[in-house]
Amino acid sequence: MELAVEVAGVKLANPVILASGTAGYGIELSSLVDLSRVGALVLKSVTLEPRKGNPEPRVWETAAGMLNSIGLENVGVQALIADIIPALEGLGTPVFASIAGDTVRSYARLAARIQGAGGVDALEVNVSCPNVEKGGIQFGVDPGATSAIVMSVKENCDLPVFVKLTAAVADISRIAVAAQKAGADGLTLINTIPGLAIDPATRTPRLGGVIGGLSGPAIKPVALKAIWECYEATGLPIIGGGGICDTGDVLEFLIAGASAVSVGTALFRDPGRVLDIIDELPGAIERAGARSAGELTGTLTETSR
Amino acid sequence: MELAVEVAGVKLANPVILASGTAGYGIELSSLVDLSRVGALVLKSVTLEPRKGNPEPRVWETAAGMLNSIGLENVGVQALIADIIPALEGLGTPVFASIAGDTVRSYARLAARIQGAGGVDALEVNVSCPNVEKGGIQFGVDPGATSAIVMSVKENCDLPVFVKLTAAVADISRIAVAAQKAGADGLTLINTIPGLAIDPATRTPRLGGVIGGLSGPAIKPVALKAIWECYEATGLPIIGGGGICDTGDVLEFLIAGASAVSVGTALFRDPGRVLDIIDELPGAIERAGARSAGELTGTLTETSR
Amino acid sequence: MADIASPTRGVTCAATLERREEASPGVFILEFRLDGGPPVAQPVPGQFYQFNCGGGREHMLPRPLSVHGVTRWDDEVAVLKFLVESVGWGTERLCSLEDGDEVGLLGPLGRGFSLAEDGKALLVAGGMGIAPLFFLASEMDRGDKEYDLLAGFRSAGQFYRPLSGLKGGVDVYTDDGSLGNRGMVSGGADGRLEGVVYNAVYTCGPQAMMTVVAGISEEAGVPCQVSLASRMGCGIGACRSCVIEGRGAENLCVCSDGPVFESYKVAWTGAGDIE
Amino acid sequence: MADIASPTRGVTCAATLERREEASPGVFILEFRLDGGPPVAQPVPGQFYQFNCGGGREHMLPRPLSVHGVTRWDDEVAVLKFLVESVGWGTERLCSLEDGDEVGLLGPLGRGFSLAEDGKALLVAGGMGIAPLFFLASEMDRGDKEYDLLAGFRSAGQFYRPLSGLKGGVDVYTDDGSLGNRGMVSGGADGRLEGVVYNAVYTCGPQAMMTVVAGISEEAGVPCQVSLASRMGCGIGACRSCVIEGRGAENLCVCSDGPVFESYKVAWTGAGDIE
Ligand SMILES: Cc1cc2nc3c(=O)[nH]c(=O)nc-3n(C[C@H](O)[C@H](O)[C@H](O)COP(=O)(O)OP(=O)(O)OC[C@H]3O[C@@H](n4cnc5c(N)ncnc54)[C@H](O)[C@@H]3O)c2cc1C
Ligand SMILES: Cc1cc2nc3c(=O)[nH]c(=O)nc-3n(C[C@H](O)[C@H](O)[C@H](O)COP(=O)(O)OP(=O)(O)OC[C@H]3O[C@@H](n4cnc5c(N)ncnc54)[C@H](O)[C@@H]3O)c2cc1C
Ligand SMILES: Cc1cc2nc3c(=O)[nH]c(=O)nc-3n(C[C@H](O)[C@H](O)[C@H](O)COP(=O)(O)O)c2cc1C
Ligand SMILES: Cc1cc2nc3c(=O)[nH]c(=O)nc-3n(C[C@H](O)[C@H](O)[C@H](O)COP(=O)(O)O)c2cc1C
Ligand code: FES
Ligand code: FES
Repeated sequence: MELAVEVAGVKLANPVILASGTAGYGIELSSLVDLSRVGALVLKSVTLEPRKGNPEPRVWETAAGMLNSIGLENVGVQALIADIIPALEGLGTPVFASIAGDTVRSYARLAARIQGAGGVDALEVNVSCPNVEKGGIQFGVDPGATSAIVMSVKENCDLPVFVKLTAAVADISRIAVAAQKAGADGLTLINTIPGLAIDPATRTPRLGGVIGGLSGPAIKPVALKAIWECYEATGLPIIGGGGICDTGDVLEFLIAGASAVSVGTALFRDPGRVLDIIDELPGAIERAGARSAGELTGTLTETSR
Repeated sequence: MELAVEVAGVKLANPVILASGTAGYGIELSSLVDLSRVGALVLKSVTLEPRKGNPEPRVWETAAGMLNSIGLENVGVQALIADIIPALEGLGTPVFASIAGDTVRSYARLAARIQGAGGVDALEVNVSCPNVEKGGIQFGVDPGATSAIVMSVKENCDLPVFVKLTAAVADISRIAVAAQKAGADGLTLINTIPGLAIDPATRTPRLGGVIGGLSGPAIKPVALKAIWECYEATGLPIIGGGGICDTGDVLEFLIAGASAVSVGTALFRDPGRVLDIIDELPGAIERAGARSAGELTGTLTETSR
Repeated sequence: MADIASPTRGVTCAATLERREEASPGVFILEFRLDGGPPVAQPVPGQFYQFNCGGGREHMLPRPLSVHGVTRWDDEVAVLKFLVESVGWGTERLCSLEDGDEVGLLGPLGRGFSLAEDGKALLVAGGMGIAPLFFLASEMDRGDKEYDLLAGFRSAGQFYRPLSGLKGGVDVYTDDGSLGNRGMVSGGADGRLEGVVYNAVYTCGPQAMMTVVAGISEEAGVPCQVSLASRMGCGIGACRSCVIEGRGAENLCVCSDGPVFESYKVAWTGAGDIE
Repeated sequence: MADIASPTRGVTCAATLERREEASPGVFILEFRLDGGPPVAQPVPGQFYQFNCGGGREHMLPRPLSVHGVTRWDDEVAVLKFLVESVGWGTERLCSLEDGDEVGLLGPLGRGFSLAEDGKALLVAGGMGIAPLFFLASEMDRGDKEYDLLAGFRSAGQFYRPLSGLKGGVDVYTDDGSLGNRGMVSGGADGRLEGVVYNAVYTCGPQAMMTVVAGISEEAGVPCQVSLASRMGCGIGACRSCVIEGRGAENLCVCSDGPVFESYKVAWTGAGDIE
């Protein structure tokens, strides 16, 4: 059974990737999960300067999901380049850096810095973080802003560029097409969906940042729709995720149009689950009547039953 | 404990309403649930002509939610006026009619027909159904279209008009403000969120209509955020819902800005649950330190803990 | 639809598992006692209940199951029997309940089979279609009605043993011939309807099978009632989740117009199946 | 942070409930045997485990619980003790497990208390803060270390009986005076630090209490270690869910920099509490 896939020129031993922000900088997980076995590792999004993030509490469990309002706490691109990327050398697994800025120019500078430092295989451009006051999702809901960011990133680096979009828009395929026209090599779908939870006893939000991003199985149907529509609209390679917990989920994402999938929230319950998924994937692909992971991508037929 | 609330001039004995489309035309539920005890009943959305709806399967369970693709099957406004509304007379519970059209003009005509027939207490204008090819959510993501529909409805009827919006937009408060400027008396939030589920074995959608609308606890955080934002932006009375299963949920919706709440998907597991919620509400409101349901509306304080 | 048993109004109640027996691998007979005693309506064959199988907020939809028998129904106690195949989360959970465990029920729902006054009936069951048809046969036994029952199974391992206790003639079909006749149970029906004179056919099973049985019954001029399935939401006719297409291209609501329909009302392309 | 026990790397494993005992109303001692025997690292006081309490996909976040004791840890068998108050879905589920039931565990996680070489220590526990501090006291008993333990409870009903078996001096405080001293346990700590000479304070409990204890310890010039809590995601330092503010306005990661911190590192306005 062939698990290897290639997404925008990046070769992965299998299509199962660790999602940005849920696997830290890789180092934290490395004693728990054999990172050389995962398809790829997407690092926590970094900004030009280190960020402290939002007030706590930063997470809240919701039905079949969770809200987070980390607020892009990160070590900053300098520490990423100086400390993290070198530490990940020799991992044997492709590493994606993820960047987030509050201006078009900051994305360009982040891309240039990472490109210059080397050591990563691809770049994820996060234009969809719901937990920051400036930038983030404000860019990702706007085709013009998305386009400008992607262009400036592409001008400043030769790495394959994946644009991470939000599904909290009326028509995600419009944004995806804008990203494609601006030169995106691939898409990562979907980021968390903005949401709110309230403590009735105190009449205050459950999160220090008030609004948080919803992730987990709750959002899976929204993610699948986004992936299907963007695949149909652009044909770009897609890293798909949102609530993936088992191989059945992985198959759904591949069929909807993803070339690889990302696991995030499910890591919290059991970081080792991601390796189980990889182990069980060949059998699941076979039962779905395919001979490789790649063969499933985008094979949804629009008639039911 | 005062449970009675008034929303846009409609007096409800309690704030718990049955959501459109999940309680049919009331008649179906009436032997199971004492409808005279619910705050109000919102009827299934009707169109000018009867509609057959979408191909089956029409529902699929998802994690903490469900997708539906009923496709607005309904008896049409004529049968509503001739058969349904008279049968509901003497119910003792306010009845909201819900209308859905594929042109601005069709909404206007629906409003005029229902206004003329009498027997309902308010009108819900559904501009957010994700399961029809024309109209529906296409209107609800567009402030201009929403505005035009609301104006034409208001011109054609004197009933209190609630506009039912979708949260599947980048900024729902923009649409809410457009509805308000056009004369909406209240808002109903939120309709289902478009989503997709796939059967990996057949590589086909789980629903005959391919895309369906996600409802249930999975969407609760998204609904709460929408309500809070629309309440802050418009101050309009809001009927809030999305995943409500218990009194804790009801309180969260009231605090976020709802004056009344709607229960939909939870009816399927146990239609009687809605009466339990009503029975348990006084105790819950008291524990939250309030003396009436209305007192809680819009009391979210933006500091956590 | 006057000749199909008219729908009774279901009620919500809790029920406690009294007995669980594995009928064949992965198929269980479950007997539930309705807490609070018998409600007004006693279920008739073809009617079903919606099961709230638990699972917190992860599982919002109830699971529909046909009544398989009434073990007891008197002034104090109501015990109902269901035959459940474990095929997914909900049925698996039901099939692994232990005595004393509780579930939530809504029922009886829908329209059941309506029995002809006299004459001999042919019952054709495929797979789990045996659940309502065994109930029907038992009721016919009680009323001393004449019938033959054709029952199809994948193979001998799936055979439903209590069939041997029925008074009517029972003929078994297996896909692999490991028990009874080899082949499709619908083929058996074909032969029967050519020869023997039946005045009614009652069938339940996979859609392909029911389509064939409905066809040959109509050809033979014998009225045929079919028990359909489809994915359900409310179970009471409110949400329009469960509709299938009628022959006049109208919508038939499986949960409240059915699940039992006269075969000629159904457009056999879109109809649901139970297996 | 060299003087705080350095973090050991946790592992994921299944564990089986061996014993459950109600310590006080709604508070249970739960003993779990780690399936597959003891992993490399034996937990030290102050470390915690992340519990996957089940619940299908409805509950995606694990629940953090401090180790309350090591019942057995040898070449074959590892049995750990937790003291759990039932306050919500997850803890309720844990507290109603039956012997033989399984849960998923990840741990031991975080940095525990680090013991001074010699001298006498003051342990100050409020409410469920007794969970890690009782473990610490037991370990000090094993190592023949000197300590006094002040334990605060809402009232006599909440008293944790095993305290009576400790070798150190135990002083009890209740809010209503129904057992031991009336008043806040932090008040007791105040008096103690004025008089007796301790060379370390270890505390765990509600944030308000720890804030006071940290303050008076610092005033008295006695090093104080606090065990904090906050809402967690990963439990291993990857997701930055659990951070609280350090005194230099930097972020402290409760799960991997802590949960035990030297009190002077913490900005006492934003710190989490365990109760
Ligand atoms: C009127 C009626 C009577 C039935 N009687 C029986 C019976 O007596 N014995 C028996 O074993 N089975 C019966 N079924 C089928 C049974 O309802 C399904 O096998 C069951 O719902 C599957 O649920 P699950 O959680 O195990 O599977 P899952 O696949 O986890 O279910 C997922 C979703 O699909 C729906 N679903 C899946 N399959 C079916 C189906 N075939 N029909 C309706 N809904 C489905 C469920 O309601 C649920 O929403 C009947 C179905 C209907 C409609
Ligand atoms: C390091 C650490 C050690 C702990 N040790 C103990 C212990 O030994 N005994 C004990 O009884 N409790 C302890 N707690 C608190 C315990 O984790 C919470 O009571 C528990 O998570 C509540 O979960 P629930 O499902 O019962 O409640 P719910 O309110 O249903 O939980 C909802 C969500 O909030 C989170 N949450 C709620 N309260 C807390 C809290 N106080 N701290 C962290 N997360 C919380 C849960 O993780 C979950 O995501 C500890 C907490 C931490 C961080
Ligand atoms: C705690 C947390 C932190 C996250 N941080 C980031 C981030 O820094 N950058 C990013 O692009 N996505 C971030 N995400 C989003 C995830 O990468 C992922 O897109 C989302 O959670 C949906 O997938 P899941 O349901 O598998 O978690 C974060 C998610 C969580 C839960
Ligand atoms: C089966 C089904 C049918 C629905 N039909 C309608 C409808 O006709 N008109 C409408 O405005 N909303 C309709 N809705 C949306 C509900 O009224 C409600 O807004 C939504 O389901 C969220 O609430 P819930 O999570 O409590 O179900 C329907 C929902 C479901 C599940
Ligand atoms: S299941 Fe709701 S109408 Fe049949
Ligand atoms: S809980 Fe994830 S960093 Fe602490």
